[in-house]
Amino acid sequence: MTPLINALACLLALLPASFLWTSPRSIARYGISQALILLCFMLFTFFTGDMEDPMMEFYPLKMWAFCLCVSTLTLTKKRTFFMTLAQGLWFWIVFFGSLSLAYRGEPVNNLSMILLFFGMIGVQFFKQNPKEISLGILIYWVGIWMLF
Amino acid sequence: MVKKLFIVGLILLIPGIWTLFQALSIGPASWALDQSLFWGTPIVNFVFWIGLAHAGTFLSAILLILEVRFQKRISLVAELSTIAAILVASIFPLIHLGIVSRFYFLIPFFNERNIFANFSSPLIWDFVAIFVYLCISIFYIVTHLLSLKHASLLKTRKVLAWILFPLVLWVHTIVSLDFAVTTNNLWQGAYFPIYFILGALFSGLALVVFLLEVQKRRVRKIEELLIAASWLLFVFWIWEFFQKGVWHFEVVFFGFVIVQLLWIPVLRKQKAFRLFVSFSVLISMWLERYVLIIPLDIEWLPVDYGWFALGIGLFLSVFFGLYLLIQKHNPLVFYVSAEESNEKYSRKVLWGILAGAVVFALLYFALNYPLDTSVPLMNWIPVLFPLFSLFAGLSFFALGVYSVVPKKQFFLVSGLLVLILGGAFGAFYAGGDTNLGVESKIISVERVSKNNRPVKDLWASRCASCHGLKGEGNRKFIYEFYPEIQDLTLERLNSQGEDSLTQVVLKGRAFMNPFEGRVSEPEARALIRYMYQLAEEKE
Amino acid sequence: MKKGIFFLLFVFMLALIFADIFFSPSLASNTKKTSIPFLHALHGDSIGLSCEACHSGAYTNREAFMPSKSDCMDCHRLPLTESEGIASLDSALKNASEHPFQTKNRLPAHVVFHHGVHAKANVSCEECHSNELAWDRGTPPLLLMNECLACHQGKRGFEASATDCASCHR
Amino acid sequence: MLISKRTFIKSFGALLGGLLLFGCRKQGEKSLSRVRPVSIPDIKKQIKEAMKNQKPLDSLVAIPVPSSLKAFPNATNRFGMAIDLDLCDGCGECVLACNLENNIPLVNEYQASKNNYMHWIELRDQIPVTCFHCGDAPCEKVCPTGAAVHSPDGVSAMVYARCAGTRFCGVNCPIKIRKFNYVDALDEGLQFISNPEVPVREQGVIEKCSLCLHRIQNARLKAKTIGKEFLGENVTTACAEACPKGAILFGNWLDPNSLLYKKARGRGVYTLSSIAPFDPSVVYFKGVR
Repeated sequence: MTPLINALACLLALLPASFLWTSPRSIARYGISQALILLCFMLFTFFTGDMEDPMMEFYPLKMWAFCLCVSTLTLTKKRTFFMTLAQGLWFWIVFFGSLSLAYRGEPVNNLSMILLFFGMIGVQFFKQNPKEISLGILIYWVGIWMLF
Repeated sequence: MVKKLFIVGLILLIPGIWTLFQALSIGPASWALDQSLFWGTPIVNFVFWIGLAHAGTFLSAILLILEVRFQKRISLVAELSTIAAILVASIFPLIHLGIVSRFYFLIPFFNERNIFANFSSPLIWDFVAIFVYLCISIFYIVTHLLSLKHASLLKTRKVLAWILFPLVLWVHTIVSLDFAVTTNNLWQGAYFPIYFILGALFSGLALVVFLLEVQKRRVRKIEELLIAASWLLFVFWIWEFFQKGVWHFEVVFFGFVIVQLLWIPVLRKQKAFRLFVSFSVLISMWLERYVLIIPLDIEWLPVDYGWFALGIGLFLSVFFGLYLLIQKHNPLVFYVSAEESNEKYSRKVLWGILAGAVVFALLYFALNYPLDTSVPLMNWIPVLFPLFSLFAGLSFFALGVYSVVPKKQFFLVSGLLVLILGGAFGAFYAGGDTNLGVESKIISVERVSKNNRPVKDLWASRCASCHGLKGEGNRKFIYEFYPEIQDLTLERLNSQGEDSLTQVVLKGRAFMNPFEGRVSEPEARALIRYMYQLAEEKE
Repeated sequence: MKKGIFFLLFVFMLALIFADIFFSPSLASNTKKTSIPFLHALHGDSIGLSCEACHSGAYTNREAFMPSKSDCMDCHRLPLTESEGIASLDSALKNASEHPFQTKNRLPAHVVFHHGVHAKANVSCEECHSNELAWDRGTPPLLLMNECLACHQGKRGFEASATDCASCHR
Repeated sequence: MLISKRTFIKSFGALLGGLLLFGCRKQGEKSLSRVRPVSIPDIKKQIKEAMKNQKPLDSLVAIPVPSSLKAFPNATNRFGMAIDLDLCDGCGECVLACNLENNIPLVNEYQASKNNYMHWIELRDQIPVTCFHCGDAPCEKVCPTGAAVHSPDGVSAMVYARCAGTRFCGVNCPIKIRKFNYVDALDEGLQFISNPEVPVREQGVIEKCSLCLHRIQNARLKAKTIGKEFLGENVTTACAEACPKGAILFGNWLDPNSLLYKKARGRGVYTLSSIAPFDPSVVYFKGVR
C-alpha cells in the first residue's frame, strides 16, 4: 500500500466520522450503519490494496477503529470514556492482529501500539474539550495512522 | 417451564454421560478424526459454548458500565448462563486431549522437574484466560446475589464489571488466536479477534433471548442488538470471502437472512417466531465454527452426535438447577435489583489493589521470563493481563465479601479454597512418581559382547581387583586374604607364552577363576598382550 | 482480620506440606531380596576394590551391570575371614542362582543415562548413589529429573552440560 | 421446593441406571478385542496397503543448502538427510526399515479403512515424505507443553513423556506428517517390538520421525566415553541404511567432512513448497544446480 492510498484511506475514514452519532437512532440502525461503513472500508481495501499482503487482512478494521476514534470528538457526553474505548478497540485490533501475523514472520510495529496505549492514558487528562485540544488529539491520531 | 427444562436437561445428560464415557475410555478415536484432521467436533463445541458464555457478561457487566437501562432486568439470568456455559465449554478441550490426565501440563507453573509451559502456544493463554474468566464470573454472580441484601457490595460489583469488560473480550480473542497463528491458510486472518468476538456476542444474545422467553419475558433491545450484530457479522463474512474465497450459504441464511425477519412487526410479536430466530442464530453460529474447523466432509460417529446431548444436557441442568436453587432461596430474585448506592472505593484502596495486581503480574513475568528467553516478549502479554485481573478481582471480591459476611463463614470458605490451592501447589512442587513406561528392565549381568571392549577398561574391571591397575597386585586385598600372587614380570610371562596364558584366563588355574563366558577369546588374548605391555613399562 | 490471615496462611502451608509428602516420588526399593548377605561397606575401599570390580560396566558402559555368581566366586572360592558369619555366607553362595542380584531399573525407558560418560566426566558414583553405607541400609538412590538437571545446569560443582530435552530423552 | 423429592430421585435413578448399563457394554467390548501376534509380513502388508492410497504431493521448490540454525548459531552439528530423487524409485524399503527400527505400531482395521497409518515415512507420488525437521518449525512454536522441541543438533524432537495430546502441532504441520496414536497398540496386540532401544509410545501422543535420535544419542555417548568431539560420524538412519539404491543420505550439514555436505555440492536442492519457508533439514536432491 502506497503512502498516497494510505492517506486516501485516512480521508475516507474521516468522512463518516463527523455525522456518525448526530441523529438519534435505534440500536439496530446504528448497527447497520456501522456495518455499511465497515463494508465500504473493506471494498476500498479490496480494490486499492494488494490482497496478497497479510497486512491488508485487518486494514479495514483499523480504518473502522480510526473512524470511531475521530467520531468521539463530536460527542458531548462521556467523551473521554468513549475516546478511551475507541482507542482501546484500535489498540486491540493492532495488537492481536500483529500477534497473529508475527507467527507468519511479519514484522511487528511496536511503536504504533505504544502510542495508542499512551493515547488511552493521555485522554484521561483532557476532561474539558476546548477546540484546540480536540484538534491536537485528531492530529495525534492522524499521525499514528499516517506514520505507522 | 423451568422445572420441565431442568428435567429435559437431566434426561439429555444420560446419553451425554454415555458420550463422555465413550470418549474417555476409547480416546480421540471415538469421534471423527484422522491423520490430517486433528481437531474435530469437541473443538467446534468448545468454541461454540465459550461463545455463548460471552453474552452473559456482555449483557450484565458491559451494559452496567455503559449504564444501559434494561441491563438490570436481565443481568442475573445472563450471569447464570455465563457460568453454565463456561462449565460446559471447559469440558470439551479437556476430553479432546490425547492423555486427559496430563491436562495440568498446560498450567504455566514450574513443576518439580523444572519444566515450564510454552508461552508461544495460544493454548496456554487459553487455559489461563478461561480459568480466570470462570473465577471472576463466579465472584461477579456471588456479589450480585449478596448485593440484594447488602447494597454496599454494589461498588464491588461495579469494579468487577470493569475487570470483566476487557477480560471477556480477551477470552474470545485468545480463542481466535488458536486458529489465527497457525499455518493453515483457511484459519489465518489478522481480523479474526474482532470477528470471533462478534460471533460470540451474536450467539450469546440469541441464547439470552431463549432464556428470557423461558421466564416469559421479552426485552426488545436485545432483538435490536441481534439485528445489529447480524449485519456486522454479515460484513465479516463478505470480508472472509474477499480474503479466502470461502462462502457458506447455510451460515449466512440462518445467521443473517432469517434474523432480518425481525423487522416485520407481526412476526416479531409472536413468541414462537422469536424462539425460531434465536435457534436459527444458534444453528448458524454452530455451523460457522463447524465449517471453519472441519472444512472437509467427514463421516460422523455416535460420539459426534453425543456432544450435543452432553452440551445441551449439562447446560440445561446446571443453568436451571442453579436457577431453581436460587429461586427457592428467594423467589423474586430474578425480578428485583439492588437499591441504588453511590458508595465508592476510597482512592487508597482502589489504587492499592490495582498496583498490587500490576506488581503481581510483573513479578510473575520477572520470575519466569529469564528461564526461557526464546519466547518473544509479546507472547507473555496474553497471560499477564488475566493474571492481573485474577489478583485484582480476587482482592476486591474478598474485601467486599469480608465486609458483609459473618467472619466465621468467610474464613471457613476461604480456608477451604486455600486448602485446595495449597494442595495443588504442593502437588506441583512434589512432582509425583516417575512414569516408568511399559517395560522397566531388570538390570542385567555383563555377558561376552560381540564387539571387543577396550582392553584397558576390561583390565580395570576384570583383572585389577586382584592384579592391580598396573599389574602390581592389589596389596590391600591380596596380601591379606590370598596366600600368594604371581608377580607379572616380563621374564615369567615369556616363559609361559601367549597361548597358554590365554588359556589360563579362560580356563582358570590355581586361585584364578575361569573367565570363559565373561571374556571372549580375542579379548583374553588382548588382555595378555596388555599384561606384556604393563610388564615392559614396569622394567 | 490479622488472625484470619494467619489462619489462611497456616492452612496454605499445611496443604502444601501434606501434598508434598503425598505426591513425592516413592522410595520403595526395587531390589529383590537375595539369600546372600551382602554389605557394600566390607567390599569397598577397605580392601582396595573399586565399584567397577563387581559392577563391571560402571566406569565404561551405559549400564553398570550387576555381578553374577561367578563374579563373586572369583574371590569367594577361598574362606576369606575367620568371622562367624562366613559359614552361612558360604552356604548361601553355594545355593545361589547364577544371577543372584536382580534389581529393576528405575530409569524409565524413555531416558538415556550412560554411566561411562559420567565417570569420564569425573562424577563419582557417590554423587548420585549416595554412599555405600546407605546402600546397605536399604535406601536406594532417589534419582529424580531435577537432580539430574541441577547438576547439568552447573549447580552442583560440575561443569554445566547439555540441558536440552533431546540429549537425554527419546 | 419446586422440584419434588420423587421427581429428583426418579431422574437421578434413571441417570445412574443408564450409566451402569452403558458402562457394562463398554466392558464387554474391551474383552472381545483380539490379541494377535504381529510379524514382519503383517507390517509389509500394511505398508503395501498404505502405498496404494498415497496422499497428493505439493510441488517441489529449490532452496539453498541448509546452513546453521537461527536458534543455535554456535552449534557444530545440524543433522539432516537428503533423499536423492534421481535414484529413488519409491520401493518402500525405507518405510519397512523405519517401522522395524522405531517399533511403529500397526493400525486396526477401522483406522486402516480411514487411511490412518502410523508410518513415519509416507510415500506421496512415489516420493518418500517424512518430517523435514524444520529449523523454524511451526509445530514446536504451538506445542503448549514443550513436548515438541528442537535440539541444538537440529533434530525436531518429541518428548513423549511430556506430550498431553492437544494435537496442536499436528494441526500446524503444513504437510500433516505427524501421526496421532489413536489406539493403544500394545493393548490391541498390534505392536511388534523389534528394537528395545526405542520406547513404545503410549496411546494419545503424537509421534513422528526422530531422525533415529536413539542412534545419534548412542553414538554421541560412545564418542564421549572415548573423549572425542561428536560430529555425527558412524551414524546413519535406519531408512538410509536400508535403501537399496543408496538414495537416502544422513549427515551433518555443518561438517565439511560429512558425506552429505560433500554430496550436496553441485546438486539441485529441493523441498516441498509448503515447507520451504521453515528452513528444512531434510531435503531432496534432484539434478544438478
